[in-house]
Amino acid sequence: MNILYDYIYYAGAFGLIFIGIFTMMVKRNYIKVIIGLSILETGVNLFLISVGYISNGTAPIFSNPGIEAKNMVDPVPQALVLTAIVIGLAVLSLALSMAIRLYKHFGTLDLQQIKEQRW
Amino acid sequence: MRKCIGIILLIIIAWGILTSLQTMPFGVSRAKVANHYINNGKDETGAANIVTSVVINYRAFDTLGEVTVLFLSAIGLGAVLATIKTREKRDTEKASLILSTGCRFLFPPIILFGAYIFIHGHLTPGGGFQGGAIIASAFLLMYLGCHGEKRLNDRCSTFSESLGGLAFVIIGLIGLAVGTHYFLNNFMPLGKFNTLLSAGVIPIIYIAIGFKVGAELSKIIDLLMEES
Amino acid sequence: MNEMSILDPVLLIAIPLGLAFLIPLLGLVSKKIVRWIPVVGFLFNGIVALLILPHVLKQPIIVKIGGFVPPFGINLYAGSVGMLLASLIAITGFLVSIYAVKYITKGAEQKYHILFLLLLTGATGVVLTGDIFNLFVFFEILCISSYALVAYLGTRSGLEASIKYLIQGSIGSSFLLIGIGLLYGQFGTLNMADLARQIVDYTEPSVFVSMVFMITGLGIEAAIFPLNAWLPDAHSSAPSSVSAVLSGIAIEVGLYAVIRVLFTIFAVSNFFIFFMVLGVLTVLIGEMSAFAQKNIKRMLAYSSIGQIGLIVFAFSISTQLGVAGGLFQMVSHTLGKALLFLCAGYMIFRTGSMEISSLEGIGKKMPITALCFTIGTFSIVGLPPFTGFASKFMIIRAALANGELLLQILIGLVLVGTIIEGAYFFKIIQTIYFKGAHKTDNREEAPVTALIPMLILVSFIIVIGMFPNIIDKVLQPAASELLDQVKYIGSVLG
Amino acid sequence: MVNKNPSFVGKVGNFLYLFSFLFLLWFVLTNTLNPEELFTGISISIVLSLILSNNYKKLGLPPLGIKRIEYFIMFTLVLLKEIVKANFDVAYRVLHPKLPIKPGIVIIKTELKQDIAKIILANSITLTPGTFTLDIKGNELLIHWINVRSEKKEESTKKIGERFEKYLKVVFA
Repeated sequence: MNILYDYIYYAGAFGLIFIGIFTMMVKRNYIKVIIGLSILETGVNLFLISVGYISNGTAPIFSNPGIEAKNMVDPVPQALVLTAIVIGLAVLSLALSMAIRLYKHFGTLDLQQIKEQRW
Repeated sequence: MRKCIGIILLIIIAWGILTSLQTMPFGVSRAKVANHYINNGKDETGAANIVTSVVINYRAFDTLGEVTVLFLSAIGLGAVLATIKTREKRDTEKASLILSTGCRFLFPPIILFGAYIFIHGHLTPGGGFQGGAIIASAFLLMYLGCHGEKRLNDRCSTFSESLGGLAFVIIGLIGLAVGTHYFLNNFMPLGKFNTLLSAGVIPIIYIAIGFKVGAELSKIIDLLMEES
Repeated sequence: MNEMSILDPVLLIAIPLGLAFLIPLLGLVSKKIVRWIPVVGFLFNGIVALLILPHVLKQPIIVKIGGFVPPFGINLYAGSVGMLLASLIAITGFLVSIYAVKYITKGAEQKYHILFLLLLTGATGVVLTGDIFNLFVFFEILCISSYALVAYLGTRSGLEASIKYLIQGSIGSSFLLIGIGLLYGQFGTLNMADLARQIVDYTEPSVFVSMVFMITGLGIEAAIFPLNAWLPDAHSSAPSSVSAVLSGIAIEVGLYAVIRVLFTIFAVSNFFIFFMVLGVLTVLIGEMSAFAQKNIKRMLAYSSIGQIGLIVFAFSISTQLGVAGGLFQMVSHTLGKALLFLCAGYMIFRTGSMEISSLEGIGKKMPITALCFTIGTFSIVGLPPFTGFASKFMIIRAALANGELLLQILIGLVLVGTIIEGAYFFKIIQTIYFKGAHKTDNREEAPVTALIPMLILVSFIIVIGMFPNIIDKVLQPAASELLDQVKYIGSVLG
Repeated sequence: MVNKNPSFVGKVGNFLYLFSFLFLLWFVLTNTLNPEELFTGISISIVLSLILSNNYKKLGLPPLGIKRIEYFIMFTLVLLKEIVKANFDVAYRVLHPKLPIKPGIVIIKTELKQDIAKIILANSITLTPGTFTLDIKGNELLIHWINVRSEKKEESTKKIGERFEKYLKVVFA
C-alpha cells in the first residue's frame, strides 16, 4: 500500500508521458501526433507538479492571517508549470497552424504519404 | 516494426526513471530554495500568493521569456498562415438564438471576471495568464456564437499586445535604472500586506500580462478560425 | 564598477525583446522602418557585447535579476564563453539582418523580422543564463521561432521540414523538462552553480538518468548523430538568411548547452570516449551524406552536421587546448557557414534552382558572390590562410598532444571526413568557375545590402585566420572557464 | 445636448444598466467594502460599460422597476420549486421498473418578444429535468420532453411554458 501511495502520482504522470511518446512515434496521422504531443506535455506538467507536493499540504497563499507557512506545498514547480503550460500551448498552436497548411497543400494529414524530401 | 522499437525504447526509459524516482519520494519535504520563498517571500515581495511572487519576482525573467514565447506563437501562426490566398466560401448556418443571445449577454461579465482574476493575481490564485485566458475565452465565445458578426479589432489587439510586452520590459529597465540597479527589480513600495495596492510592481506587471495574453490568445483564435 | 553598471549584460536580452514587442506598433506607422529594427538591435548588441567582453576575461559578471541572491533568483553568468558566443551571435545577426533587408520580399515580412530578432535573442539568452529552467525557456524561444521560420516560405518542402523539426524538437524539449524536473526533485534548486555544488557523483543512477534526459533533449537541437534527422530538411528548406543563422548559430547554441550541462553541472570527466566516437560518427555520416547531394543547400546542411561532429570531438578531448579548439571551430564554422548560405541564397535566387549543376558559369555572372563562396568553402575545408585552418589545426594539435593511440586513430578518421569535405566542395567550385564557359550572360551581381555582409564575413575569416592570436586571448579563458567547475560555483555563490 | 441627440438618454440608460450589473458582479466577487477595491471595480465597470453598452441594448433587457424585481424574485422561486418537483418526477420514472417514459419532441409557443426573455424561458425549461430546449425559431420553442403528455401545441405550451411565462411577461412588459 505504501509503495502505491508513494508512486501513484508519478506512475500516472509517467504513464501519460509514455502514452504521449508512443503516440507520437507510432501514429501516422499528423493530428494524432499533435494529440500525442499534447498528452506528453500534460504528463510532464503533472510530473513537475507532483514533484513539489508535500503530504497534507495547502496552497502557498497567505490569504488569511492564520495560515501557517509550515504546511505549504512547494511554490516553485507551480511557477514552472505555469511557464511550461504556456510554452506547450504555443507549440501546440503552431503545430495546428501547420496542420491547416499541410492539409491545404497536400490534401492529406498522413505523414507517410508526404515525401517531398528524401534522404 | 516502429511499434516494437517504440516499446523497447519506452521500457528502457521507464527503467531509468524507476531507479531515479527512488531518491525523490512523493510528498516529503520542500527544498531549501522553496523554504526561502515561503518564509521570506511575504516580506521580500509583499505578495500574499507565493506562487505569484515566484513567477513575477524571483523568477520574473522566466516569465518575460514565457510572454515572449506566447507572442512568438501568435506571430509564427500569422507567418505560417500568411501565404494562403485561396479562401473558399463556406455557407455557414447562423447559430441559434439561444447561443447568440447568450454569448452577447455573457460577454461583459466574462471580461470583468478576467479583469478581476488578473488584478488580484498577487492575492488569490490567479494572475495575468489565467485572466488573459479568460478574456480570450470571451472572444472565443463571440466567435462561436455570433460567427461573422463580430471581428477582433486588429489594431486594438496589436496595440494591447505590443504595449503589454513593452510595459514589462520597461518596468524591468526602470528597475535597472533606479534603486538597487537590478533588472526587473521590485522598486515600488510594497504597501500593506494582503490589500489590493500592495506588492510593488507585481500587479502592474500582471495587468500588462493580462492584456497581452488576452490579446494574443484572441488573435490565435481569430487566425485559426479564419483560416480553417 | 560604475562603468559596468551601465553596460549590464542583461541589456543584450532586454533591448532586443523590447524592440521585438515594438515592431508591430512601428508596423502600423511605416512598413519600411521594420526591416531595419533587427539591424539596429544587433548593432546595439554587438557594440555592448564587444564592450563587455574585455571585462569578463578575468572576472565573470554575475547579473542578479531582480536583485535576489543566486540560488533564490535567476542569475545571468556573463563569462568568457557566454560573452564570446553572445558577440558572435550579435555580429552574425547584424550581418544577416542587413542581408535580409532586401532578400525577404515574400510573405509576412514584418513577422519574419520579429521571428528573426527573437530567434537570436533566444540564443543570446541560452548562452548567458545561469539557471537551468531559464535555459529551457530561452531554448524554447529559439526553437519555436525556428519552427515558424522554416515554414516561412510556405512551400511544400518547407512545411514538411518544419513539421519534422517541430515533432522532434518538441519531444526534445519535453525530455529536457523531464530532466529538469528530476533534478529539481532531487536537489531542490534550479541554479546551475547550486546544482553543480550538490551533485557530487554523476554515476549515481538517479543523477545519471536526469543527465541522459537533458543531454538527449538538448542533443536534438544540437544535431548530434542519432538525433539529427530533422536538420538537413529544415536547413535546406528555410529562406537562406534563416539557414545561415540556423546553421551558424542555432546548432552551435544547442551544442553549447550540451557542453555547459556536461562540464559545469555534472562535471563529467570519464564519459568522453562515448562522445568522441559519436562525434567522429557524426563527422563521417555528415560528410558522406553531403558528398552524395545534388542540392546545394542540402549539401551545406549535411556539411554542418559534419562540422558539428568535429566540434563535439574537439570538446570531448576535454583538455584546455581541445576545448579552446572546439570553441574556435564554432567561431569559424559560424562565420564560414553563414557566409556560404548567404552566398548560396543569391546564387539560388539568380539561377532559380537549388541544383548544383545549375550553378555552371555563375563565377562569371556574379564574380564577387562566387569569390566569397569560394573563400567560405576554403575556410570550412580548412585551407591555410583562413580561420578553418587555424581551428582545425588547433584541434589536431590537441588530439595529438597526449599521444594516445585511440585519439590518433579517431583524428585520422576525422581527417578522412575533411578530405571528403574537400572533395565535394571542390566539385562545386569547379562547377562554378570552369564548367559552362560557353555561357556569356551579362553580370548580375547580388545587391549591395547582400554584398556588404558577405565581404565583412570574408574579412573576418581572413583576419582571424591570419592572426589567430586575436581570438586566442578570449579562447583560453573561455576554455578554462568551461573546464573549471569550482571557479564557476565560487563566482556565482560567493 | 439632450435635445440635439435624442438617443442620448437611451445611451445613458444603457450605460447605467450595464454599469450597475457589472459593479454588482464585482462586489459579489470581491466581497469587501475596501475603498481601493470599490474604486477599481467602479473604474473597470465604467470602461467596460462605455465600450459595450451599445451592444447590450440590442438584447432587449427591460428597465429596472420595483414590480419587475418583485416578479423576477417570484419567478426564481417558482423555478426552484419546479426544478425540485421535476427532479422527483424524473427520479420516479427512472427508478420505476416499467420505465414509464414517452420521449418526444414538442413545439410550444411563447408570447415573449425580447430575445433575452426567450433565452431565460428556454434556459428555465432546460434547467427543469425532463424538458430540454433544442432551439428557438421565431416565437416557437422546440422542446424535447421525457414524457410527452400532449402533442398539441396549446396544451404543451400550457404544461411547459406557462408556469414561467406568466412571471416573465410582467418582468419584460
